Amino acid sequence: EAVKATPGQAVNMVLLPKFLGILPFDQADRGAQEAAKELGSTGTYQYIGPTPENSAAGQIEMLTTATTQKQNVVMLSNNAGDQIAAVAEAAQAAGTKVVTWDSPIPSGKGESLFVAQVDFGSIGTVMADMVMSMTGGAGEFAVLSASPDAANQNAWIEAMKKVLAEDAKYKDLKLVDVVYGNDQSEESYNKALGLVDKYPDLKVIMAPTTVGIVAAAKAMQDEGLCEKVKVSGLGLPAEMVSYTMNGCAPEFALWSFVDLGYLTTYTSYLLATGAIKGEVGETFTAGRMGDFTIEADPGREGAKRVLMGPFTVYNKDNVEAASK
Amino acid sequence: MHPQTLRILALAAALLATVLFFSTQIDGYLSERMFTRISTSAAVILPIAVGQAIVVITRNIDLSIGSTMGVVAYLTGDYLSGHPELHPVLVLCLAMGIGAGIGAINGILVAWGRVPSIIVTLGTLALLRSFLVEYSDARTITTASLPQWLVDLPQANAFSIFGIDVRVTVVLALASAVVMGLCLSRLRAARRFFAVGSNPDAAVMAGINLPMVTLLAFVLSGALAGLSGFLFLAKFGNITVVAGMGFELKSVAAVVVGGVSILGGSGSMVGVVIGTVLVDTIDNSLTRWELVSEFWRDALLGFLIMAAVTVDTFMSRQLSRLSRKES
Amino acid sequence: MSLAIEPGEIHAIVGENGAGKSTLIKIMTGVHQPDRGEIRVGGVAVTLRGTQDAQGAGIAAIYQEPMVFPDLDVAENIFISNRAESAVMNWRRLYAEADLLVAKLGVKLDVRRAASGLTLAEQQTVEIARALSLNVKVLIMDEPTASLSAHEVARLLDIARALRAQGVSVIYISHRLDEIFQIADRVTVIRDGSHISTKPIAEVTPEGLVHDMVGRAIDSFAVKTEASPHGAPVLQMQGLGRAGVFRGINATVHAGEVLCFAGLVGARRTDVALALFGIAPATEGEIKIDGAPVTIRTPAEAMAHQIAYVSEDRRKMGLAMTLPIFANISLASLGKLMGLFGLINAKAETAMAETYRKQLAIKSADTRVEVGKLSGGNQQKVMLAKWLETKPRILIFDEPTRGIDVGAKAEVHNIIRTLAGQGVAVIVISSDLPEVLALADRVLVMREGTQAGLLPIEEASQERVIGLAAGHDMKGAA
Amino acid sequence: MKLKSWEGMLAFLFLLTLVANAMLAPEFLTLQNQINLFQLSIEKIIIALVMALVIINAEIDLSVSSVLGLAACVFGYLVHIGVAAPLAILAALAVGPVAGLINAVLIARVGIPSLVVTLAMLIGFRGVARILVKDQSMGDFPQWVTDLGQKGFLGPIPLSLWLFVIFAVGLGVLLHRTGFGRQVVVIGTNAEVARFSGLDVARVKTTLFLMASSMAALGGVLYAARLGSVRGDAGVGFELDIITMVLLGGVSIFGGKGSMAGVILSILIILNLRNGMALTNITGHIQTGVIGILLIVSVLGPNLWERLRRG
Ligand SMILES: Nc1ncnc2c1ncn2[C@@H]1O[C@H](COP(=O)(O)OP(=O)(O)OP(=O)(O)O)[C@@H](O)[C@H]1O
Ligand SMILES: Nc1ncnc2c1ncn2[C@@H]1O[C@H](COP(=O)(O)OP(=O)(O)OP(=O)(O)O)[C@@H](O)[C@H]1O
Ligand SMILES: [Mg+2]
Ligand SMILES: [Mg+2]
Repeated sequence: EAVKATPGQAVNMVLLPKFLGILPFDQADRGAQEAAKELGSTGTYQYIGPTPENSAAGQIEMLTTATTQKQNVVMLSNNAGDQIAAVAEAAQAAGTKVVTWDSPIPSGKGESLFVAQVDFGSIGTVMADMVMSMTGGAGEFAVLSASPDAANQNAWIEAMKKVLAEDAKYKDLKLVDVVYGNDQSEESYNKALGLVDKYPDLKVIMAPTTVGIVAAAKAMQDEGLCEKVKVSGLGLPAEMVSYTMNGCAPEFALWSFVDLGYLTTYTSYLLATGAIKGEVGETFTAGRMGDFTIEADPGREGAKRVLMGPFTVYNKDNVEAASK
Repeated sequence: MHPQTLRILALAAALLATVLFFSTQIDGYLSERMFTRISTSAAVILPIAVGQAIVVITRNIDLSIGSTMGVVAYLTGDYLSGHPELHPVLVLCLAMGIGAGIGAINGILVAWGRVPSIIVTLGTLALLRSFLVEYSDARTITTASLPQWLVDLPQANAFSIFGIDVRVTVVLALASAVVMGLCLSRLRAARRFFAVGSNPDAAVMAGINLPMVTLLAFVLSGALAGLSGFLFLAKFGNITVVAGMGFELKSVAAVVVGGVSILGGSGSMVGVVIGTVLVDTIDNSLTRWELVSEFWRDALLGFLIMAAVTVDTFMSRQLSRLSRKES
Repeated sequence: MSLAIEPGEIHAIVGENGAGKSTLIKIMTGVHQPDRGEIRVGGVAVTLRGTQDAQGAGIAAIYQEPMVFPDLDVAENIFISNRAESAVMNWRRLYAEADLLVAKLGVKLDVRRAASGLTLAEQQTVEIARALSLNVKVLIMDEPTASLSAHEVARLLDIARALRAQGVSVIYISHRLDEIFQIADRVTVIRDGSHISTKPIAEVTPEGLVHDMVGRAIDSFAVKTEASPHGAPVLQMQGLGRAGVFRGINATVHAGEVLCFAGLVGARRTDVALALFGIAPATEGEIKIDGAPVTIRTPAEAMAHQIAYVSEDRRKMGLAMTLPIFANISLASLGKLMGLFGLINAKAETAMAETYRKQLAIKSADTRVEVGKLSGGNQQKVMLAKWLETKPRILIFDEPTRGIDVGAKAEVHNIIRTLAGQGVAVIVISSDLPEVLALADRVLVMREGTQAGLLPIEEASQERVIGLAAGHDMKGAA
Repeated sequence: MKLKSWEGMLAFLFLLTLVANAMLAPEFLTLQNQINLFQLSIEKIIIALVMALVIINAEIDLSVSSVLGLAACVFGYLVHIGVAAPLAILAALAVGPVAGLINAVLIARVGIPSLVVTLAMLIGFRGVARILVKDQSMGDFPQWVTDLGQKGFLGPIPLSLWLFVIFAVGLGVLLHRTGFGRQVVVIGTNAEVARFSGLDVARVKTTLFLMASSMAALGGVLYAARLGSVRGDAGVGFELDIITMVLLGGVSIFGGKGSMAGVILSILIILNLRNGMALTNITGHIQTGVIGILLIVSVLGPNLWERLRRG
């Protein structure tokens, strides 16, 4: 039976994104605020984050501070990899729950739960499928990722490699390279062009990062290569609409960050109030989004997740509506 | 021969060697396409490298130049999304104007506040970025909100020779370098940059208005960062708060490889152009080199820059020794 | 302080080191602002907020410490502040005019070379040319001849006279009284920042002037001190040379002897000293110390042989201007002060500095004062103290009395003589011929990097030395 | 004299921060918070102490954060491939002298400006770290390593904080009381004067760059121990924070001037200010902005004051 939240309890919450200033995290903040209001939490809600150039160290610092402040729960989109594990463990020991969302702690250490936007394994499948449909089933493609340190991107790429190796229907797809644009337009743009030059037969650039996918699409458009090399990956409809309409990036996927923030806040509230223990098998209701069950995270041994899903694949039929 | 001329020759030789090396390593390296790639990529950096060079010549440094560029790209894009009908020339003026304004703040603090430039610009580097995060409210400027002429600008050809396309952005960037280069060698007022950087005390004694010259250098550097910001906006279309991050170090790298003395007083725009192109060529070529995996690129880039500077130091030292013997 | 300078007059200002001459000049040129009083040019009161104002009012100056732009070429250095020049550079004309000006000064100088690496004298030439290029009403020269040799001094004085003839007022500051008497129309004495006297030159005598300057009579003025008996040869140079710079220096300095290097500007005397001191080591010939050949490649090696070099350029090579006196004095002998873990014995250091402050009469409240705040002469003494503390056996003085007042000059001469008396082998490089003749036991004359002659003091006359230095001597002999 | 008033001003600023923090944030004065406050930036602050000497010597070392990253990655990599932790620590520490020597040779012997050399090496050393760890995260260090980095050592104070105290005192004495420190200052004031006084300029500079890199390597090991895991981006961007600390401490970027007391005060101010802002929930970019303003105003303020006083 699904646990329901008792509104009006005092839970002090911190939403800690990778860094401030870009759209997806702001959307998550919106969702989190919506949930916090619904829950009528009498505690505080903070949306704080580091600067982009100081992301990993800043997150570690902010998690430590939240522990000192005896916050009840910190909702973390982790950008520090396992480097944050020790601090997260210390937070748990001091009574501050750490719930990750968007990007987990790879080892699962110090993490109560991970609110997964989608199943990481299935992102691998979706990415492979999108390549499949764009190449027509055979050909070379490359990945343009964020940074080599981005845990969620790395997990997705791994998942995709696994799917490619295991499922015979992808046998004619060839992943030729993985490069990193460090989530900077300029670097991503140049890397995308570099891929095209290095692999003349390249058919798809798969960019599982919102910055990378736009930069790659722009690069292909600028070089008039949209017919030859398609771009795909994970992107925001608002930023991708023109490239989808003109065929440079006919297909890409994403989930709702608003919902992710909303669900994360519900989960965190329930966990902090003790309504759920964070054990595998527990089921709870997250407001408008319905019921969710805590399960073992298949990608990370010993870690637990709440799976939001599904995500939307955008193409020229639905992208315009979504970009409004 | 003049030591500066020798410097340029050494640099040009290094660039030639780099290009020759990569042409043996990468198929189709010496092609029109590669020219377009590298020229358009270097074009975004060139104006800020030129601006940085002017500041460095006056024995200062502008570390806020990347943030300035980001702020300009963002604000210009933001304004354009509300006023798409603005004339292109005015857009360019707007971008350079915002940059110049930021440069003026730096310049005033350095010139009249007597705060060392590294401190001022280290401070404004952070401040401008903070401002942008605060101002942008996490909105992204997208190509969709920009006027079409701007989105098309990066592909616009200025002219073609021997099948090589020279893009408008490249011409704009080069024009900034050429104009500044001519000013620096021909205009009496611009010669003061060198005087001030060479010996600030003597400059004061010689009746040069030191604060004014310093201010001018920063305003120019800001305006040129504005030009870079404009090119950045045109080229990438999507501007977030991280736009231009890390460009301060890129510009310093281009300037020092280009033979501008980091201690002030000497340097040439020809050198800066070659330096910028050299660094960018190495960077762009490494991404295309089969033998090098993604994870080796940074190490190679760093050591190649170092090698270029070391060779340049040895060569220009050797050459100037030779020429001294001749005379 | 009141001072009226007539048009077309050469007005000398004299005073002890630290009397405030340079400070006065800096006020006149707008570098410093006066606390009270006013400046009038041609009867009109002017406020000089900066050097531009001063230039606008027709005042230009040649400063005591030459101010050149090392990265700019000589021609540009000369015309840098010239408002009459066009906005767009005409390099060809610039070089031509610069060539003309330099030629007028009688110096051989490539105006297209960068100013870095110019000798002090050459830098001074640039300064003078710069001032001449301006159309000035008042030209101030703050010790312009301090690093010039007789030949250039004569030129400079001619130029000053020419300017006077054109109605320009020249303010001329110098510690070389002979020049003052040659050229000045009137002379003003200042002491401790106050005006003491202004008299027509005809009404003053050297002794009277000195009395006014120091407030008492000086007896040791320009008197040749007694030669000390020479000991064993300490330093021998045999065919010493450095490729492309100088060659063929053959001389021996004995314990207790003073060997003076004379020559024109750029004769490469300093380079010989730099070779001996290991800064720019010799590439030819041999250096022997106490008869044994040695190689000297670094200053540390030179110092290990107890060689000391008191450099001619205080600002660049001599003193750390922003550091206190004591730190400068102890600089070359830090090893002596260091104890366990390299800790400096602060008490011993202060005591060491105090000793010299008293012994050399360095004018300052204590030894914690920044050296840069001292007047030129006192800075010179600090530099001297630094090297005396290394207890050298071979002491090289490069222009030791450059910019030093008569009183201090006598003191320095005394010190040099005393050191020689204690058995130190002394080399003095000086462009001040009377000084050379007063100090030397033997005079080595250099010309264009070669040894033009080595004269015992008995044979060294003013004419002979100048002749050798300029190359007339050979003509005379031929 | 100017220096004295500078330190006075910093001390005042420090007290002000303390009082404000204590009043605004109830958690501020807890022992754990005080330890965290140092612990979170420990690598930066020990490097800042050496950087002060480098800058007083009129040089700069931009490569420290990359050396830190490289040492951390060497340690992580070696443990990862099964090398015993003590050996791995030694190897990581050895990164310091090796990197320092490369910098030093190019700067002190070849004569390339340190800004140029260390800028290139900032990219280069980071690149080598990347070659080692690629896109991986390397952790699972032995318990004693992470304990050393995270737990108290002699009481509740962690090892790294003891090290900071020892280095602060040691480097303070080195700079202000020893012959080496004097040489550093003189060379920073005027290297030519130092050379003409028989000082071995190249050797002093070499020593300093070796010290800076060695400290950075030590910082790398501490970083790994503190976080229990390393990645290729360990310590990215630390150099700007480190330089900010040094400059706010009153060290002249032109060399020759500065005191260890000033640098320590400046470190205390920045750490406390950041901590106070974090405890009062001020977000990252505002924190950065405030430090930026502080940096400028701390130099501008006294200058304007001086100007006003003189009329
Ligand atoms: N920046 C300064 N701050 C404080 N005192 C100074 C400063 N500069 C010079 N002084 C002092 O002012 C006095 C006058 O110095 P000034 O340089 O004018 O002397 P001078 O007459 O030119 O001596 P010299 O013949 O040695 O050049 C000296 O006592 C000197 O110590
Ligand atoms: N920092 C330095 N390091 C090495 N050499 C130097 C340095 N500074 C100057 N020199 C050398 O010292 C020389 C200056 O003295 P030089 O021997 O040419 O003339 P001089 O006879 O001493 O003339 P005067 O002393 O009258 O100016 C320069 O030519 C230069 O080569
Ligand atoms: Mg004077
Ligand atoms: Mg000389």
